[in-house]
Amino acid sequence: MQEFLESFLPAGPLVVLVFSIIPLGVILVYALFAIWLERKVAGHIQDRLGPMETGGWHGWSQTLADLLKMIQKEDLVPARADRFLFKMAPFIAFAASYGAFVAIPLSSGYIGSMIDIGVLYIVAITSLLSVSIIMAGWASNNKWSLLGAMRTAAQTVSYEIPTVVTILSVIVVTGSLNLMHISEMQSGNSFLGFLPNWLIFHSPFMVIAFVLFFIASLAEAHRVPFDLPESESELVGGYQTEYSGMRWGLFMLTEYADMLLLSLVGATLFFGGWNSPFGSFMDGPLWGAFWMLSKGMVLVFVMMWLRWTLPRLRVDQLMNLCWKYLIPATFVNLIFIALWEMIF
Amino acid sequence: MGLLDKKFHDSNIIVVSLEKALNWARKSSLWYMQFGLACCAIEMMATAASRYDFDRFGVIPRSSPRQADVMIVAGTVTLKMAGRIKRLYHQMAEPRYVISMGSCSNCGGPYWEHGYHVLKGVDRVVPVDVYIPGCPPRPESLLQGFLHLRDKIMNEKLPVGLDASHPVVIEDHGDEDIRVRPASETEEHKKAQIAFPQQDVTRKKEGA
Amino acid sequence: MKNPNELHQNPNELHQNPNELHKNPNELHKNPNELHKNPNELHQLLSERFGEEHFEFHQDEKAEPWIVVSAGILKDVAKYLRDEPGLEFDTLMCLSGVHYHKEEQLGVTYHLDSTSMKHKLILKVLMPQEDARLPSVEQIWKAADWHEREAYDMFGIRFEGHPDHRRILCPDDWEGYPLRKDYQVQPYYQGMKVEY
Amino acid sequence: MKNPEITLEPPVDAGDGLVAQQMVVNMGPQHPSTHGVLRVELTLDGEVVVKAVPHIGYLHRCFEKHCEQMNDYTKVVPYVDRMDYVAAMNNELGFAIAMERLMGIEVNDRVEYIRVIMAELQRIASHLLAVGTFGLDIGAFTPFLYCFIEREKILDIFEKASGARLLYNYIWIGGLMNDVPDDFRSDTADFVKSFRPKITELNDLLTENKIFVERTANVGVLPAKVALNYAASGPMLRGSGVKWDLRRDDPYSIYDRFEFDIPVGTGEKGTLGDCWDRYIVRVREMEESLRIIEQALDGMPDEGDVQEAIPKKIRPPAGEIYCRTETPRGELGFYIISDKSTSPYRVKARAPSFVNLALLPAISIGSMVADMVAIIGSIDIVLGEVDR
Repeated sequence: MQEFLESFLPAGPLVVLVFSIIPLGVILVYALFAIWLERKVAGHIQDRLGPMETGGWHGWSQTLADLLKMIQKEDLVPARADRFLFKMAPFIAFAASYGAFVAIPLSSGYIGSMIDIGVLYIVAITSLLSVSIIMAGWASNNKWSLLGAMRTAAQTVSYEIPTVVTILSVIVVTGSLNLMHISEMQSGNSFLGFLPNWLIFHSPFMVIAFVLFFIASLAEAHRVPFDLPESESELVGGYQTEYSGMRWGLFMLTEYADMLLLSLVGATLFFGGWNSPFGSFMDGPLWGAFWMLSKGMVLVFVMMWLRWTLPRLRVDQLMNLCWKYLIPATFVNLIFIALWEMIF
Repeated sequence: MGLLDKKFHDSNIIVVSLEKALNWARKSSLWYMQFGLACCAIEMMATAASRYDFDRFGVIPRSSPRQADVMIVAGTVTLKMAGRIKRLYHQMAEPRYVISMGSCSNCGGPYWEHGYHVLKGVDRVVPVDVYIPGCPPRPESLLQGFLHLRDKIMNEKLPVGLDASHPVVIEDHGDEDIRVRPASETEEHKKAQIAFPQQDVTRKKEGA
Repeated sequence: MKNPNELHQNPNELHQNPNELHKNPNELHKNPNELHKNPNELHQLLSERFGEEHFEFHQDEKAEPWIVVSAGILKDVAKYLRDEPGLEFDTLMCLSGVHYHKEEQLGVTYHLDSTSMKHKLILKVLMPQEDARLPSVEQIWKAADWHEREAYDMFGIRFEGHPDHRRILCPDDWEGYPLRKDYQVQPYYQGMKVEY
Repeated sequence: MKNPEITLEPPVDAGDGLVAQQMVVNMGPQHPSTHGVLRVELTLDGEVVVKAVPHIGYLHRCFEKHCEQMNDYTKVVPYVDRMDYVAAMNNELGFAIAMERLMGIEVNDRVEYIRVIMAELQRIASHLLAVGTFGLDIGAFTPFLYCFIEREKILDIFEKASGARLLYNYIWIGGLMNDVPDDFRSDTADFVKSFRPKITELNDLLTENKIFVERTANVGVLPAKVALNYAASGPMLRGSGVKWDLRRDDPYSIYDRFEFDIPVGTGEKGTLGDCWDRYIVRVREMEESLRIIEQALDGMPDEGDVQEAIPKKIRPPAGEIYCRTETPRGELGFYIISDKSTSPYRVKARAPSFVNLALLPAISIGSMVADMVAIIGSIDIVLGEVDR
């Protein structure tokens, strides 16, 4: 991909710029689409229509209007807020999830950076998100924000463990931390012939691993039933309470980017990444991007579906679930996967 | 007032197009503050619910005033509540709009005469853009009120000048000395304003 | 406005003893039929116990009969009515202040009910308008807590011994007692015009 | 003496002698889950509620003053509507019955049957709203809208009869505003038929949902004797296992002609008297209301002038009455003092929400902020009635 860009772009720095901006474009377009989709999904689940008027066909430009409106909103900073932290927090939050996209192989021809410790890097950089949320909650000087931020800190730190352990159980199979390598490993068909050679079909324990991973990633992305940081009916808006205009929009963007990020990681680890489900049919760099994003969107859709169906857990139940059930389960599963690897 | 409002001193084709685009965005994404006071709040909920579906117009509830664009004053405003409403209004970010829903918040409604604890019209504490009559107004009326507000927003102008949301007072001092002053600077206006000591947000100088 | 912390009691004190107020729940479901008492019998029981001079029995054609109790012994009467086996008035349905303008009196009406015995009783306490005070029954029926605050808010009746005696519906800095017949509404509240 | 059944003590400090700084938070009057303009002043230790003080009066609309100032009793009825705006029909019924008892008016059977059907439909509508918003407080958005869809169907029936969607002024002293339309019977029967499966759907979606049960069971436990001492009523009292329903225990109108059960909480998911019990009482009451409506539809006479008993001038004899009826929220009592004039001397409304809300401090101590929301939702307050 980089060579391809270099062939027609004159300057080296420009190539790097364009190269690194591609995920941003993907995220922005995806966010516009995903927020619209979320409202449509919500609408149809709830026996109504969702956005219909804005822009004509099924309110397709609804999110565009929202974005344009948020840009022109007044930028409020509460009088007693810590101005610097308050203004910085949304950018750090977005930077955290944008930075993680660098290690995601969007297609066989594109990965931001071929780092060998890709998975580790993603896990590390997304932890920055909790820092920014605590910044936002603290700087707002609002008690509801602070409560939301404290909940987030506890939640993110706790759920990182099951996430990492499930990822580790994939690493046990692949032996590589590089997501590109992991994707390449899953090309072709498996020994059964008709199933693709994806890791989820590798062993029954991988299915369990995926379920655990998905639950943990729901919590990492702060989605229902784990949306305690911004639980509307309890904490008004959680850490986002005091944010208005585009700064709030950035938080929103981060939330959706996080959903996509975790879904893409899930797709790469368990569903073959950019590999086509039909073996070599519809294969190639462009098709790869299509498959990758489609797989991600399916998982994102499931997240939305859950959001409009389930109630929300309480903060102590959330912790119980994590420490008493998820973490032991992931460890046991890890052992079984390791045994499976040894035996077969 | 939004980021760009009143930043231009004359109008040209770019400003007009920008104005149109911005107004379109504003009117298409009116997020209302989830803030029910009384009976009308139930009708407001019904409007947001499946049969009437506010979301068709891009209208969704936000529970924090910071992210809301329009405050629906849905119900009777009591004197105990009036200060809070004013405060909530100040917490909203510009551009912000107020819809007074129902007779109670328009003028006191059935409580106008003997309601010793009822504020006779929310326009005594916050400026109101659209009044919706009814006790309580039907969801259709609320939707109609929103459509009126959309029309009103489409008429907003970016450049400095006369415009309905910023009324002016024309003072004739004789000898062709006619001065135009914003209504907000008149003594009557200042007297009518209620002093609230808490200043909640720091605004940019040009802003408020 | 006062500091909200000062306005309130320690939660421990507020909820001292709801337990001792009640009887064993098993007793609640006795056969109530033969135990049911009418207000006349109740009046006699009370007179025997506390002395006849404290009670005044009223029987109208239209209304249900009521007993006027002197304020001084109200609390003892209430405790007796609640705890005495066979009476067991376990709930206070309603507590209302009334302003008898002509008589220049303020009154409080207690509507008592017994869910186990299925009988009701109406008690009234009358006080002079200028110095309206009577003992609180909040410690006996917790339900009286907010009702008494409301009666204070609306009529200016003082309930002595109420743990949280302040206005409930009107703001703390409201002037006057709205439901008194001679109430004059204040022209302005915090700069807002009250009249239309 | 301490109460062994509810925790009235502040929770023990976390850790060994580690005293956390308590935080005072204001919940409301503008808060998505306070069901209006309730303000609760919470003292928190971390997320645990040490103390909760409700502040009310933000919707004090001077109902009692208005009653005294109106020059006609009939003019009071619209204000009664606006007291509990979610269950206006029940409120009208309560006031009408109180006045009829005071004046000794007998209404004919058709009026009684229509009133009962209206009141029970309204009970379903009100419980739907209560259950829906309770779900919303817990975080389930979709059941809330499903409840609204069903509620709209009831409102359609009301609208056909009275012309209004929310505040009807339909049940008058001595009769009804007008007769029901011709298709009232079939509309109501259709609704009853279509609504039964929806309750099952609601149960699948919410009642048996693991997360919902986790959030509501063992939360806000209200023991029966505390409930009685606080004079709690309605689902609040029945949720604690006390079989007390004024339709049965102090019958008014024609409720003694119908066969229906009084659902009470049994603590099947947790402790007796928790939020889930109060919730399930409402759900089961909807089914019982359907039974009453079915019986009433069968028994409703086709003939009868609904306005025949309405007096020309309402001038009750001097006297006073306390009359209580069962609204969806509990015991609604009207204490009316008449001085033989055309307007009441004093009306005190004993609003069920007002009394039930007084329990909030007692049952919320030791719970978490998230439970606070559940508890407020399970009390099912309507602020118009709390503040009047």
